Amino acid sequence: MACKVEAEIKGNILLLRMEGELDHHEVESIRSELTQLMDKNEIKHLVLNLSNLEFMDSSGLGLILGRYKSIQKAGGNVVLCSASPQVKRLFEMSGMFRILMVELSEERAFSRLGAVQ
Amino acid sequence: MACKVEAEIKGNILLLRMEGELDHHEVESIRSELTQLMDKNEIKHLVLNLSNLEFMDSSGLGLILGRYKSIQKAGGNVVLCSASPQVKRLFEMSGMFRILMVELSEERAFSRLGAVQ
Amino acid sequence: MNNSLTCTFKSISENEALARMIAASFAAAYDPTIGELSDIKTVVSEAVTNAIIHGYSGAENHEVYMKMSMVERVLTIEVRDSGKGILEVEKAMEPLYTSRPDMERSGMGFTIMDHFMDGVEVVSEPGKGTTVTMTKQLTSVQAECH
Amino acid sequence: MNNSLTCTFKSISENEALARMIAASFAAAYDPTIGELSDIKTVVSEAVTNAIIHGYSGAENHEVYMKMSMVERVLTIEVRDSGKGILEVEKAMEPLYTSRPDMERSGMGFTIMDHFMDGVEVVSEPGKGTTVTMTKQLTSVQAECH
Ligand SMILES: Nc1ncnc2c1ncn2[C@@H]1O[C@H](COP(=O)(O)OP(=O)(O)O)[C@@H](O)[C@H]1O
Ligand SMILES: Nc1ncnc2c1ncn2[C@@H]1O[C@H](COP(=O)(O)OP(=O)(O)O)[C@@H](O)[C@H]1O
Repeated sequence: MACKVEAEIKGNILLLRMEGELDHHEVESIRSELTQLMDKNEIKHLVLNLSNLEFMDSSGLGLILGRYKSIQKAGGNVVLCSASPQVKRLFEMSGMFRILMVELSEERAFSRLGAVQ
Repeated sequence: MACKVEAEIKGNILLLRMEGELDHHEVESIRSELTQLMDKNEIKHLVLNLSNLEFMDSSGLGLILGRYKSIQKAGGNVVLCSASPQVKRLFEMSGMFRILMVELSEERAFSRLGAVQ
Repeated sequence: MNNSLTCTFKSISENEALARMIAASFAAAYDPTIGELSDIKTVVSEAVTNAIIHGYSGAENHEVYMKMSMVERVLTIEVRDSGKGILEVEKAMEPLYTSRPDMERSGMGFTIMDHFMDGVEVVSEPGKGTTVTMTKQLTSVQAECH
Repeated sequence: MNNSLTCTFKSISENEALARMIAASFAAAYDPTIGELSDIKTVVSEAVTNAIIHGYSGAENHEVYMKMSMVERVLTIEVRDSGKGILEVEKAMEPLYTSRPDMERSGMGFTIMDHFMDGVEVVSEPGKGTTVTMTKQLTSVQAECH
């Protein structure tokens, strides 16, 4: 099953809603589009809504870690606002929760970023 | 996926609602239970509701044909009241529609059998 | 994208469903129609069931081999057993013919394969085994927009 | 019921999803928990991805071999490539180690396999290929009533 990515830009914040299965095959095609989008729109912060992501493996971790690094360089933050238990376990295992902000909804993610902007 | 069979007896009529996938593996276990049930309860007519049968192959045809033959001996009828396009195609291909009665609902199947009883 | 997959599994009836699922998973990447997917599952079920019950007469310690390939949206499915083989292939392929009426077989397996696929070829040698090779051209899909 | 399945497929990234689906289909007959099924899909995805991108460096004309077996609810999954192999297996298995930071690999593949499975064994020979063998005891299920 493919991975569908819905992107929404609000100011310098990029919201990504991901759906389906995020593996190496999908990551390959998503990565270049994503970096382009972030560069062109001078994105500073990233909000991830992964509630409909049914599967993710370490390739997905690599994709998110890669975006985190560039966001970090720009002094921004990555906020995770929803994910399945399976995806959360991978984040835990890899120590991602130490670098990601976590909020319970897209709204709260946005208002948190508004505060730190 | 397994095949679930729900059986309901009304007088000498046996109503079967089948769900899931009916293949050779499933047929093997269903057949003996079914013949026993029909013998014990002196079943004369059979009503098949296959609306929730997601898959069937020629092993399923064999099961139904086998029951048809014993019903026929008892002077009874087999009435099909619902099936998916996939299942209907198999019935067509094998000429089953020439020997089965077809009605649009369980109710109509029962009233038709009431008439011929 | 072209692809190919071979698998080998035990001759137990539980694997009829497994083979169907594998075939459906293989084909799913090519956006088949619901009807095509259902046809593919059905013919795989027929051929694998035949290998198990006719080829190996239900003995569970044997192996069934399945190969799928997709080239330019032409799907080829090969199902092979090393079982008892078929003496008269032509007769075996006739509608309603079955050598196992005792098992309440309908004799419709090969007929269904013929109807649902574009081509069916059966190569069999008594005592050696049977290979059924089926092909189907999938309908073309519109180019996807990304 | 014990079972076994071997498959061979092309080293294209589309087959990462196919391998996951095959593994899930194989395991599904044993009533695994949702967590177990998800673990199995994840580790197969990791091992097959590694075979494709590390073993074969992304070249698509090679083959990946996968073998699954279930014996007394112990699942064994073997994923094998005939690719370039691993020089230092121990180092490769360290969390966060990756030889391909340029590909934004996370270096978490082996760590995930270790966490999700009861046992992971890697046998590799540079220039010959790599075999990853993983085992997992599925939780027992209550006897079904028919
Ligand atoms: N793999 C096989 N090995 C040996 N005999 C086979 C095999 N497949 C089919 N046959 C023979 O061909 C006959 C017709 O097969 P088929 O049309 O599928 O009907 P059915 O399975 O209901 O008998 C079988 O009854 C059997 O004698
Ligand atoms: N099948 C393989 N063939 C060759 N090298 C491999 C294989 N699998 C893993 N490796 C090596 O082990 C390293 C660590 O693998 P892994 O933990 O899965 O992380 P990642 O895939 O993110 O690099 C890889 O970077 C690679 O160098």
